[in-house]
Amino acid sequence: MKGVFFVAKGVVHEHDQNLNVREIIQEKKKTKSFNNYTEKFIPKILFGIAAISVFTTIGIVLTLLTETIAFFKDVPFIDFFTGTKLKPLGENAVFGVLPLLTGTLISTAIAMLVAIPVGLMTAVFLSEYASEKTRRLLKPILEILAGIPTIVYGFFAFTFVTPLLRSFIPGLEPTNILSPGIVMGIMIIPMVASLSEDAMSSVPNSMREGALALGATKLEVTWKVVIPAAISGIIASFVLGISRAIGETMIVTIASGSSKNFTFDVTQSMQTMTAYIVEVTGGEAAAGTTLYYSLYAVAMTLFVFTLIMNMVAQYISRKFREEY
Amino acid sequence: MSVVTDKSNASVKDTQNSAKEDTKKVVYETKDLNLWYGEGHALKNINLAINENEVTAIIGPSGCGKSTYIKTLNRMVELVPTVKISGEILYRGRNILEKSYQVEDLRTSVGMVFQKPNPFPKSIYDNIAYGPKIHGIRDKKILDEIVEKSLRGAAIWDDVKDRLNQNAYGLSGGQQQRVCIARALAIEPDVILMDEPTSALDPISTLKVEELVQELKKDYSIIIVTHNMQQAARISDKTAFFLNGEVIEFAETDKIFSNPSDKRTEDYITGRFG
Amino acid sequence: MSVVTDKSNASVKDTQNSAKEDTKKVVYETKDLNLWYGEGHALKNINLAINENEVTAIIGPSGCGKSTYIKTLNRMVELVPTVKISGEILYRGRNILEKSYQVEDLRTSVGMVFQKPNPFPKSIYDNIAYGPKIHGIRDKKILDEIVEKSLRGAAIWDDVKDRLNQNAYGLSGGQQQRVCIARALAIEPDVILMDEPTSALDPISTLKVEELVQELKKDYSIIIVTHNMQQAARISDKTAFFLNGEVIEFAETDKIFSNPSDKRTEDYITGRFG
Amino acid sequence: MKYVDSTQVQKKMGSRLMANNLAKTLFFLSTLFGLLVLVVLIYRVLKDGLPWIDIDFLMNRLSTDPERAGIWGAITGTLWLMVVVAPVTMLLGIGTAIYLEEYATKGRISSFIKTNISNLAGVPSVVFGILGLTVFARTLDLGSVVLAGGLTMALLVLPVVVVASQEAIRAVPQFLREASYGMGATKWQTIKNVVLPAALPGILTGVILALSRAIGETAPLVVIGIPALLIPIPDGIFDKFTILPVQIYYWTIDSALVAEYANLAAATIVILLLVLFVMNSIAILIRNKFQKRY
Amino acid sequence: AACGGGDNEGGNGEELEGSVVIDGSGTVYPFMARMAENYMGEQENVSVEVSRSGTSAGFKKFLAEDGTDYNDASRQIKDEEKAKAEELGIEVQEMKVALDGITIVINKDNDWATELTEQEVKDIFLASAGKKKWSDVRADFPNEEIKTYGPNENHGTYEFMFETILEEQDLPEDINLQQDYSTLVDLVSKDKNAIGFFGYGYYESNKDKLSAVKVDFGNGPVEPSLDTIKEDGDYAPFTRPVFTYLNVNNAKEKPQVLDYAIYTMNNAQDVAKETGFAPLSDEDVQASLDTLNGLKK
Ligand SMILES: Nc1ncnc2c1ncn2[C@@H]1O[C@H](COP(=O)(O)OP(=O)(O)OP(=O)(O)O)[C@@H](O)[C@H]1O
Ligand SMILES: Nc1ncnc2c1ncn2[C@@H]1O[C@H](COP(=O)(O)OP(=O)(O)OP(=O)(O)O)[C@@H](O)[C@H]1O
Ligand SMILES: [Mg+2]
Ligand SMILES: [Mg+2]
Ligand SMILES: O=P([O-])([O-])[O-]
Repeated sequence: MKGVFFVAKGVVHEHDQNLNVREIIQEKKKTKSFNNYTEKFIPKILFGIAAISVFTTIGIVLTLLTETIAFFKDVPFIDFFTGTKLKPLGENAVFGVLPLLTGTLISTAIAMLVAIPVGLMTAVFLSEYASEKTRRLLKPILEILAGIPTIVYGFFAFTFVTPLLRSFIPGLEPTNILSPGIVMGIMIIPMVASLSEDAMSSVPNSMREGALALGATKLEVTWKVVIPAAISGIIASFVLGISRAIGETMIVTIASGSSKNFTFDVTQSMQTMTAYIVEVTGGEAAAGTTLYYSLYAVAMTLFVFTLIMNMVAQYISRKFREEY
Repeated sequence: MSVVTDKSNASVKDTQNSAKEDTKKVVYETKDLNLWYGEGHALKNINLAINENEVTAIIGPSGCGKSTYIKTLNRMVELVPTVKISGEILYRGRNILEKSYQVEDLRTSVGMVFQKPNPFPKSIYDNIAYGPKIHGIRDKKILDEIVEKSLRGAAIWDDVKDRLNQNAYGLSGGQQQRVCIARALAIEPDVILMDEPTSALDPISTLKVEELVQELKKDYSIIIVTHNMQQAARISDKTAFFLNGEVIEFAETDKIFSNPSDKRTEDYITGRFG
Repeated sequence: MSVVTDKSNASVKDTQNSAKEDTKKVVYETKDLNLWYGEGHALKNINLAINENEVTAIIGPSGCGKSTYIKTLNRMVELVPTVKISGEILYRGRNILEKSYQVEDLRTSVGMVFQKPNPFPKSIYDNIAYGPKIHGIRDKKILDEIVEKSLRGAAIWDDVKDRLNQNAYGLSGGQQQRVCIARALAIEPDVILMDEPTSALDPISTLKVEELVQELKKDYSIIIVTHNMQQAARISDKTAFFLNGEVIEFAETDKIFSNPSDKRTEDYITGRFG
Repeated sequence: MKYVDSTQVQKKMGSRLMANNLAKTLFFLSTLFGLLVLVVLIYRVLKDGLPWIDIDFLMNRLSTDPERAGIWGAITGTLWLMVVVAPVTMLLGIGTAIYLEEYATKGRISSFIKTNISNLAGVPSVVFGILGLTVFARTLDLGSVVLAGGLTMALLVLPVVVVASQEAIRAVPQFLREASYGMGATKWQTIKNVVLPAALPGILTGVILALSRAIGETAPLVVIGIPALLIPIPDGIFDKFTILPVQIYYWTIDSALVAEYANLAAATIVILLLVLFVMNSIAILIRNKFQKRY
Repeated sequence: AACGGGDNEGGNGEELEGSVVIDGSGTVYPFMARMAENYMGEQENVSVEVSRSGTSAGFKKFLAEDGTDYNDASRQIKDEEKAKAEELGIEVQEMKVALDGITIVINKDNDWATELTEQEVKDIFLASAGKKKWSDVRADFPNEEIKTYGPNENHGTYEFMFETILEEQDLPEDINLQQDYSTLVDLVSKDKNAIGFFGYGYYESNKDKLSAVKVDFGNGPVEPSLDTIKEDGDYAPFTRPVFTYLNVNNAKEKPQVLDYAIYTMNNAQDVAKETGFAPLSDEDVQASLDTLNGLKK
């Protein structure tokens, strides 16, 4: 061993005289023009890649827009948005989007009726009441809930929640908007809870202390100080939740049937915009028909709705960040 | 170490005796108070008696436990989950460290003003009305009166009377701090705790708050933590000098600053450390 | 202010003249260098000439522009987007501030060691081989030799020879810093810039690095920023004193520490400020 | 002159404290509600599905006969889908993140791209399905094959990878970059040799999370048009395919016809949740293992 | 998708590869799905995919460039569909595969409408008859709203109802039309006042959830069953043949497509019985087989 080591050392020593790294590098430098090319082109390539996300948006807007325009050549704009009757198939097809809009809005409303109170209360518990240990235990569990695929929630709504609800709401149709609405709400709870909790946790402790020092109870601190201070973050979480509910597809597709009822009775089957898209693409979607174009008109409506919601949420939370 | 402890205890006893000679009533009496943050022993054998209608200053170098002590007096220190406390703190004769003592009651009688002004992100009016409201006062007229009285009491009424409905964060730091003091006054506390109330303020605002403290002592008992020895000398009646979680000396402010009995107090006051 | 500038310029000229009397060659010549971070004027009219195979120390109070200056010498300062520079820095006679000057070439000749040891989160071997590799040396044998030679050069070979494949973050701070020096040596630079290389190290590691610097000066020109005046006195041949972005005095280290020509230098050295 | 009557305050205190305790209980129960749903959901799924899971269920092809039906086709379909999604989304996601963090000057273009990405993250998945149907399946005439589905899915999960990679790259300390530049390295050499390796754990975590999102998505693929019965096992990216969630979908709606299909759906859910659980655990492991290295 | 090589021999027993794409009738779907599954048991390398967007929707996909190979249908091809095929140059071969009876289904708890006359059935599904409540149909029926269900306009079954049974008169406004038969089965099985219609197969495999109405065509109530839904059976008025349509161009190009057709006809009778259809007569099968064999080179 020792011998080998010495030999190695000897070699290094020998090379010490003739190993001139500086020279080698100078030598290599002459052939390095390739490097210059990479330096120049890599940023351009990366810019191109980054632009793909923009092209995706443009792609979405363009596909939706061209076919939507075609649709409005067949069906007047006003009729579409004020029509209470949707009968897309058959000889006398009628395209009124209101049944889908009410379906979407009602399911969203039900979902938010579940998600907002439960999500907010969960957020309050985690941010204001729970000990660090409890919080660290409960948060990951909520995250699991957020990671469950929507199809699983759909299955749950259809095979468990609907039968359960029917056992004490006699008038409830086998497919109805209530059950998927509730399940959608459950799905959104983690989102509302975690975003609201972030907002509340970022309220400085000094404000809590200020209130506690006046003899306020935790509830009073939460209700009158923390929530008002975090309100924009909390509202942003609600808006994102709404956007999520509007865009949710599989739960309503499975559990709310495909009746295009124009009604406000939550025990009835209703169709949402998303479920309509699934139904139409799953059935006939031969290009060129009004039915085919209606797909895009509905998708466009959906896209605009969620886009507005997302922009609103971004705007609110950006304002929120400037507050303190 | 133990020698040091003995010494300081001795001096504390001295001062307690002298305090008893006063005709004034004691509001807070701290007996053998020890406090740990987890393993860290932050307060060691504190014994102090604090009088009514006086300004008591607490001084000492950074980390000596001043904030911890003052936060123990309204049990705010319990917000830190790892805190352990032993000993007694008698407030108006009752041990506030007993489980059965409602912190909310305690804090209703003992107001607190913090180092950094911490108004709520609400209107000035709502800031002041917050305390009375949570304690059940709903009558708009009474609230109006309380707000005015408290703001006057905190010498800020003239600055803000025309913009009571504006957000308190629009005020300057000094004004914010006086709003916070007004907020504490609004529930008419018995004692006011102040943790370096002027350290975030400019000299002029500081002066105003100091004047205010002098004024307030007529109606309230005030315990004030300060880094600024001149301030302690200017405004307080008694001064406690803390070091490493212990009370080294507690006496009339005059005495502390002119003729401290402990060498360490002297060193600190003359700026030899801290 | 303008008076002050005149003075310092005068003294700089003095020292430059004396530097020219040396037989040593100048590696870096800074002429009327000015640098702004956005609106902040961080370097003002710097004129300095730095010799080959010497250790030049740069001292001065915090924020005076030491780091800024040394980072300008290898144009690292340009990583801050708001930087604006005027003047000239001649390295081996060529102005490195010209657009046409390839920063990569410059930095290949001018190594740098930073305040906080900053090895890559890779094996020790890969840390040292990084430089040669990016400059196109792929031959494993040559790399092996370079690694050994550089680690020996940085007086760390014996500490790490048995664990070349372990992550460099497993080493102590002092060892990490010497690995960083070895990393700089691996591409056989001409000049080595060191920005407070020992300020994050314990006294023993500091001593080792100081010895190393003395050793390295045989083969390299070294410019070292230090907060520690004793260190500057111990290891440097020349010393430049910076204040508020200006060079107040630049001379033989002995002279600076025994007989400074500027009052402010004297004040600083004797600890009257800074 | 006292406004605050301390006996009044005392009286009120009891009810205020009670309200606080009630609220606390309510908030706690709310938190438990989510937990409860999770337990019920998993219990139901296990109860219905577990007895049906055996090696045959995993390895058999699809069949109309519930006794013979298996999910091998859906499993391989899912794997093939990942073969497309993983590289595409990594290339696009990491590339975009590098551009935004390392090259883009903080100006209009980069903030436009950023806004665009966060909006893209909020576009309903079914709309991506329409994009995939129109562009990949029809205009590029790929049909409803793995490639079309994969590209659609890759765009859908792109924001997840971009945001995670951006965070990971931002977390690489500046001093490592400086060290590299100090050696005469070029920008790209620095990114390639120092920044990316250091950011890799964070990026990988993001990629795994994105893939697990893709594995669970149903709507876009239903829209692209996966047939209700597709028995052959796909063996390339130009084959038609089905994936686990789509299989769950068809079995769930067909459970009205054949009750056992509900069990098959539940069994498939168990497998899907298991896969997701494993993937998320790996992501958490990576995150924990490589946290705070410098 | 891949297509067969130069070997155009086709026929049973030979190793084939490639794909066969089938869409169309949801009624025929169970039959075709079973058939495809069996076929793939024998031809491991052929991929047969079966979808069920409905007869009419299926025809749209069938009659397109690069359209599907087969379209299942629960009604005959229409004239306009034939014209479209001609326009595209697609040669279409009709293959009758089985017989089906439109089955009128009601909820298990419905104990009043178990037997109805043909006219009563029609009235229930005719908008013009105005039968809103069960008591409108017969006075002794409950005074409750009738809930009508059926497949939507994508489906041949809907068109058979509309064109043949109701003679092109409108169905009720509020009829609940669904895309998926599974949804229909589910809805009717959970709604006491429901009455719906679809192919016999869906009734047969859900006998435990639904009841079938015995229809009186004039000679007493007839229960739909494999015996009665023959072309000359007692249930004949509601009986219809079901088909699959073959794209002959594709069959000529891809041996597996033609092979599948022959396989289908060879096994039609067995699979029909298994999946709730009345089998064809031997002559019908033979006629189809002859035609198909003629397509072979
Ligand atoms: N939340 C906490 N957890 C653990 N230790 C703490 C905590 N707060 C304070 N300490 C420790 O307790 C000791 C006393 O702290 P305290 O804040 O009371 O000092 P102080 O005298 O107010 O100092 P300063 O003048 O800096 O405000 C210090 O050693 C501090 O580190
Ligand atoms: N990235 C930057 N952006 C803006 N201003 C900067 C930046 N870096 C340094 N400065 C400013 O430039 C001046 C010189 O800073 P520099 O870091 O060179 O000082 P220094 O002498 O190295 O101090 P120290 O001894 O604390 O390291 C300081 O006023 C500093 O605030
Ligand atoms: Mg303090
Ligand atoms: Mg510096
Ligand atoms: O699905 P159909 O058979 O009714 O077309």
